[in-house]
Amino acid sequence: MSRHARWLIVLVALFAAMFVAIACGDDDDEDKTPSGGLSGKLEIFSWWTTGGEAAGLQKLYELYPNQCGGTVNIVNSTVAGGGGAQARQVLTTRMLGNDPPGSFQVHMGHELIDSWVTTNYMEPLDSLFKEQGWNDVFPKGVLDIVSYQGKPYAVPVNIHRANVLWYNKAVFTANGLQPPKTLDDFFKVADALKAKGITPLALGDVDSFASIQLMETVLLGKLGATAYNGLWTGATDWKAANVTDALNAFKKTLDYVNSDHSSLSWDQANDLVISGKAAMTIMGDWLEGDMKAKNFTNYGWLPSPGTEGVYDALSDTFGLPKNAPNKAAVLCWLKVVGSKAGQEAFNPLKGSICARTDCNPSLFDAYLQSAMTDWKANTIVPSLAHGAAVKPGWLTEISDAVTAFVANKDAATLQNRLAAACKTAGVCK
Amino acid sequence: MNSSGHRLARRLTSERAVAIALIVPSAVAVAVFVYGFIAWSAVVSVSEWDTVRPDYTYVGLDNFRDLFNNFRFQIDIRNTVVFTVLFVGACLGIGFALASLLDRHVRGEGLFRSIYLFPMAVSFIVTGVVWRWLLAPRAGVNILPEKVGAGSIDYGWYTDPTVLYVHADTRLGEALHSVGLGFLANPNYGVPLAITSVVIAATWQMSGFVMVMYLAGLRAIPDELRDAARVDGASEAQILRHISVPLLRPVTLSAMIILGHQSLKIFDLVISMTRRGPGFATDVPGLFMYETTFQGNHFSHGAAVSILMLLAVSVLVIPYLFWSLRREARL
Amino acid sequence: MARVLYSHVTKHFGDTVAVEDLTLEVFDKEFLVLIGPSGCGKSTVIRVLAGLEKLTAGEVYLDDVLVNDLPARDRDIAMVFQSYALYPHMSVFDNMAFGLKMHGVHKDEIKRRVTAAAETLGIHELLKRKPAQLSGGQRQRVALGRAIVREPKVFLFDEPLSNLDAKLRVQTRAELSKLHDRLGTTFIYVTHDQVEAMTMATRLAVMKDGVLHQVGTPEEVYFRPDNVFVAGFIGSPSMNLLPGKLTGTPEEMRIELKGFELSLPAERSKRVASFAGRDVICGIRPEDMHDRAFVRAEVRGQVIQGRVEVTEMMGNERFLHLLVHEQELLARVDARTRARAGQDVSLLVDVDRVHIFDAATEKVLDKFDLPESPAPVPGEPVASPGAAS
Amino acid sequence: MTLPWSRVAIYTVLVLFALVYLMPIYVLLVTGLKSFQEVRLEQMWDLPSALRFDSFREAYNSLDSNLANSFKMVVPATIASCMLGSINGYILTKWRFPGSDLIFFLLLFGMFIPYQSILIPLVKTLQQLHVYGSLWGLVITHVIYGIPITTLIFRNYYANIPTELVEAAKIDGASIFKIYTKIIFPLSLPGFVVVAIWQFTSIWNDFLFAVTVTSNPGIQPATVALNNMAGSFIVEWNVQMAGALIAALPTLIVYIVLGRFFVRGLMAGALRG
Repeated sequence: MSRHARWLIVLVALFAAMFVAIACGDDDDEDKTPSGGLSGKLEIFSWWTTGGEAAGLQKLYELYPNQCGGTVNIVNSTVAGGGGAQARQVLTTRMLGNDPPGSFQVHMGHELIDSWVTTNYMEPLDSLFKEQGWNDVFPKGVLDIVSYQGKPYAVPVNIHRANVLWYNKAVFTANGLQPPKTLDDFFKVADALKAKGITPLALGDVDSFASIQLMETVLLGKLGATAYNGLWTGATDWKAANVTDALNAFKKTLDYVNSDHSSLSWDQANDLVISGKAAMTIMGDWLEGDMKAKNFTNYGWLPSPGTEGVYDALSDTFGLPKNAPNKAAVLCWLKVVGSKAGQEAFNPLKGSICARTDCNPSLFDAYLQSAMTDWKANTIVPSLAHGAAVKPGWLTEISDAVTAFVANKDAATLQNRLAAACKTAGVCK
Repeated sequence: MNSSGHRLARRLTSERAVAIALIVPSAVAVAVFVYGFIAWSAVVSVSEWDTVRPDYTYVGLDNFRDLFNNFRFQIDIRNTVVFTVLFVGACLGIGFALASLLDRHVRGEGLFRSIYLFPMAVSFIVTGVVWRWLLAPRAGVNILPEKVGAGSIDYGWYTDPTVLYVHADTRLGEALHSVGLGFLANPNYGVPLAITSVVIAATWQMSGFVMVMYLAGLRAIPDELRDAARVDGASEAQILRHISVPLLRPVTLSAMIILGHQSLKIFDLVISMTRRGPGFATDVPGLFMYETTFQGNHFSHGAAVSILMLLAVSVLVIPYLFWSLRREARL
Repeated sequence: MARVLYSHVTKHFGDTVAVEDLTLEVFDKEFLVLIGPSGCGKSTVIRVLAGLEKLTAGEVYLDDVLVNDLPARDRDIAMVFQSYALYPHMSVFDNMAFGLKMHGVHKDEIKRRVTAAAETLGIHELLKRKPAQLSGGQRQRVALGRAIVREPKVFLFDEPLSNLDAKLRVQTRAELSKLHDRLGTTFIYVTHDQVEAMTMATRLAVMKDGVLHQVGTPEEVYFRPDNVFVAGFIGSPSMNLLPGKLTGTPEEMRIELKGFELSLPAERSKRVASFAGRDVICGIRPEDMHDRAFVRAEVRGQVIQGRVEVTEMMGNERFLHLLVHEQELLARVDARTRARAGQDVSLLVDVDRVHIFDAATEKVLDKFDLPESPAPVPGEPVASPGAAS
Repeated sequence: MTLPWSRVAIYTVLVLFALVYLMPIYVLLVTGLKSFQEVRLEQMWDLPSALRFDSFREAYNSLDSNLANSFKMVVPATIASCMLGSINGYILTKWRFPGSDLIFFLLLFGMFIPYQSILIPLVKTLQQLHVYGSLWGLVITHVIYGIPITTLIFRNYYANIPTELVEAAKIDGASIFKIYTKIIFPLSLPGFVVVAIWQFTSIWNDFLFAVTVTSNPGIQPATVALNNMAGSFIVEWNVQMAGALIAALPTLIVYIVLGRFFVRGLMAGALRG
C-alpha cells in the first residue's frame, strides 16, 4: 500500500513539475529596462519580407541605435504572403493570445481603428505626437485617419497609391498605341491589343486583394471621388444605376485579363508585363519596386483609367499595443518611424512617398516625385482593398462577393451582395 | 489461506484505485481539452463575439442562420460534398486496384508498396506546395507531354472557374423541374472543376493508405476460401466479385469513415495548394472557419462553422465507433 | 466413371520438393486414401488434380483427358477442405449453391439439389444460417454438402476430419464410407491419421517427402510393408525395428540381434538364404510378441528375455515397455498378463511374422504370406519355447 | 494459371502508378539540384545540367531555425505521448474497471474531432496557462490531442499480451507498478516504436495547431514556415520545392528506415480494418 502511495506521489510530482516547467519555461525574455539606456528585445512585426520593403525596414533598424542609443536587440518578425492577409491572421491569434509584438505594421484607417483601437488593444499616442511635433508635419487627412476620438493611435510611415496603371512602353510603341487615360480609351486599346494576341491587362489575384483593388479603381474611375467615398459612408446608394454601370465596367475589364489570373500572384502577373506578353497592369505603386528588382526599366505609369486627379491612398503605420513588451524601446521605435530621417531612409527603398510632408524630393525617383506632387494636389480617397475604407468584417464580405464574381461574372448578384454587405455593416439601411 | 487471501483481495482493490488514478490525468486532459472546449466553442457559436475582444452575449441561433444564408458557406457545403465523393471514391478505387494487383504474388511487392505509401509520411503542406506547381497552368503536367513531343496541354486545373451543373433551360433541367427537383439545376448543386485538382493531390497522398488496408484485408482472407471458389468453378473475376469484395466490406467501411471524416476536416492541403480557388471553387469549411475567425474576426461565425463541422464528423464517426468497438468485443 | 492417372508428376515450390516423380493410378469408384506425415506432399497431389497448383513436370489425366492446363472450374471436381473453407458471408444455402451458380445451373435445379443434399446430411434446418452460427460438426457437413450438390466426377478430401472431436470423427468416418458406397464416385482422401486411412480406404497410398512408398489395400500395407518407412509409419503403436545381421545356412537362417538372435522357420530360411551375411533391420509388431501364458497354439515362437519398465493398461490389452539387452521394445500382450514394472519376463516372438528389411536400402527382403485368420484361442498355453525352432 | 501477358499487364499498371506517385519527388529533386539560371517553369522536367545545391542552400537558410523548432517540439511531445499512451493502454487492458470501456470510447472520439472546433478555446486556455505562443504550448497541445491515438495503439498492442502473464505476476505478488515495469514495459518496445513514429510523423506534419498556437514566426515549426514561404510573392518556386523536400525529409527518412512500424501505426489508426 505505502509502496503505491510513493509511486503515486512521484507521478503526481512529475506531472506537476512538467506543468510548472512549461508555464515558466519561456519567461526568459522578460524585458527589464535597466537604468542608463534601452536594452532587451524589441520585436517588430510586419509582412515586409523581401525586396525594397525589407531593405527599407532594415534601414529603419539601422537608424534605431543612432536615435535611441542603448543595446536593444531588434527581432525582425515577418509573415509573408497574401498582401498581409497571412500576417493579419497571425497577428489576430497573437493579440487574442495576449502575446503582442513590440509594434506591428497595420494599414491606416478601419483596419487599424476597428480591429485594434475600438477593441481597446492599443495605447493612444497623443503625448508622443505632441512631443515630436507630428501634428504639424503629417497632413490633416492622414492624422484624422489614424485617430479615434481625437487621439492618434499609430504613426504612419509611408503613403502608397493604389490607382496606378503600369504599362510596357515597348508594347505600346510597337503597336502604335497610346496608354489609356479613361475607361473608354482603355477598352479601345484593350480590344486592339487583344486582336494582336497580347493580353491587355495582367492580373494576379491568387490573393483576393488584387481583384478587389481592381474593382476599386474601376469604381473610382466610373463614379469619381465623391460618389466613391459615399459608398463607405452610406451617402452613395449601392443599388444606384451608376454603381450598376461601374460594376459592369469592372466585369468588362475582366474580359481583358489573362486566363490564369487566379493562380498568379500580382508580381507573377507583372512578369507578363515585363516579358511583353501583357501590355498593362493596374497595381499599387509598390509594383515599381518589383520592376526594379527584375531590372526592367522600360515601363510607364498613369493614374488608372478615369482616376486622374484622385489619389487612392493607403498607408502603413506602427502603433503601441497594450502590454507590449519593452514599452520604452517601442516608443523610441515609433519616434524613428515618424522621424524625417526615418521616412527619408525608408520610403525611397520601399517605393512609397513619405507620410510627412517635409521629405526631400531629390531623394526619390521620377515616379515617386510625381506621386509627391499628386499627393499635394489631388483629392485623397481611402483604399478599399487595403483596409482604409471599411472595417475588416465588411471588407471580408466584399472580398467574398468579388471572389465569387470574378469566377461567375454575375454583376447583378455582385451588386446585390455588395449592397447587402453595406447593410450588414450597419452603414446602409 | 484466509489471511493471505484477504490481504491479496485488499491489495487488489487498492490497486484498482491506483489504476483509476493513473488514467485520471489523461481523462481529465481529454475531458477539458476535447469536451470542455467543444462546449466552449458551442457557447461562442451562439454568442455575439464579433471582434478581437470576446463578447459572450447570447444571440441564439442567429450565427447559424447567417451561415446558411451566406453564399460562401453554401458553396463550401457543395465543395465538401463533391470533394468527399470524388476523394473517397478515387482512394477506394485506386487503393483496391493496387492492392488486388499486389496480392497476385508480384515480384518487388515491398518496393511497390513503399512507393505507393510514402506520400502518407509527408505533410499536407508539402503535398500542397508540390502539387500547386505540378498542376500550375503554365507548368507541371501541362508541359509534360512536350517532353515527348506531344505538345502542351492548355488546362487550367485549379484556376478553372467552371462549375458543371444542369442548366435550367436544357432538357435535363426541364425534366428535373417537372419532377419537382428544379432547384437542382443550379450551380450550388454543381461540380466545380477546380476541386478535382485538390482531389488529385489528396488522392496521391491517401490512396496508398487504402491500398495497405485492402492488402491486409485480402491477406486475411484464407487462401482456402479462394481455392474453394476455384474448385467451385469461379473465375478470378468472379472470385473477386463474390468472395473478396464482400469479405472486404468491413475494410471498405473503415476506409470510407477515415477518408470521409478527413475530407470533412480538410484544411492544410487547401491552404497550401489553392486556398479559396476561383469563385471559391476550392473553398472548404475548414478554410472558411480559419479565415472568418482569424482574419475577419467573426469569432462567433467561426465557432458556428466549427460546430457544424463537428456535427458532420460525429454523424459519421460515432456510429462507426460503436460498431467497431462492439465488433471488437465480439472477437 | 472417373479414372485418374498421375504420370511422373513432379511439383516444386521454389527449392522445396513437394512431389517427386509420382506415378499413380486411381481407379474408378475407389476410395483412395493418401497418407503420410505432414509435409509429405500428399495435399499437393490432390491440389494438382483440383487445378489449384500447376505441375512442374509430368501429366495428370482425368478419364484419359490430359488436364494439366485445364482451369479448376472446368475439371468437374469437388473438394472438401481441412478448414472447410465455408464462405463466411454466405448462408448455408448460398454456400452449397455457389458452385452450381458458377456453373450456370438453373435456379430451380439448384434449389432441388441443395435441398436434397441438405436432407441427406441432416442440415436442412440450417440452410438460412451463416457459417459462424454453426458448430464444427455442422460446418463439416455443410462443406460435405457443398461438394455433394456438385455431383462431380471426383471428390477430393483434404484432412476433412482433423478439426472434429474424437467422437464425431468416428461417426463421420462411417458416414463417409456409406456416402462413398451410395454415390459410387471416385474419392481421393488425404490424411495423416492412419485409423481414418485403414478404416475407409479401398486402397492406401503411403507418401513421404514427396515420394510414393507403397500403394495397396489396407491389409497389404499393414502386413506386407514394402520398406522400413511404411512398416514404421503404419500401425499404432508402431513396429519395433532392431538392427541385426542375417546369418546361418539355407536350412536354418538366424537374425543376430544385439544380445539375442531369432531363428527363422525352415521355409523362410530357404527364401532368405541368399541374403546371408547382410545387415538387416528386423521388424516386430508389438502384437507379435506374446505372453507365454496367453498364446494361441499355432504360433511358432521363440522366447526372448526382457525387463518390464512400464506397463500400460489399455483395457482389452496391455502394453509392456521392455528393455531387452538395452534396446527398448514395446509388446502388446493379453490384458491378463501378470508382468509388472521392474520384473523380468520372457515373451514369445512370432517368428513367422517377423519383417526383414535390408539395412542399406531399407527395402523389404522377405514378405511373409498374408495369414489366414483362424479364430483366436487365447488362454491355451503353448508347448516348450524351443518347439518351433 | 496466369498467362504471361496478364503478368505483363499487371506489372505495367503497377509501374505506371509507381511513376505517377514518384513524379512529385522527381520534380522536387531535379528542381532543388538546379542552378538558379536553369530554374524556369518550362524546364521543370529537365534534368539539371550540373549538380548545384543553390536552391537547397537557400531553402535551408530560410528554414533552418524552423526545422530546429520542429525538432525541439517534436521530441518532447513524442516522448510524453508515448509514456501517457503506454500507461493508459496498460490500465485499459490489464486493469479494467467499471466504466473503463466508456472512458476509452470517450477518449477515442477525441481522435476524430475537427480541431477547428476547439481552436478558439485552445488559444484562450493556453494564454491563461502562459504557454501561448511558445513551443511548450505546442508540445502540450500535441500531447493532449495525441492521447486518443496513442492510447488506442497501445491498447491494441497490450491486448495481444496474454492477460495470464499479468495474472501470474499478481499471484506472485507483484504490484501494479512492478507488473508494468517488469513485465509490460519490457515487452512494449515495438509498441513504443510504432507510437513514436506515428506521433513524430503527425506532429512534424501538423499545420493547424502550429499556425494557431505559435504565431510568432521566430518559433514556428517547419510546416508553417514552408507555407509562408510558398505564400510569399518573391520567393522562387524552386526554393519552395527545395524547402518542401527539406521539410519532408525527416519523416521520409523515418518512413524509409522504419516503414514497417509506420504501417502498423497506420493500421492501428484505422481501428480494426
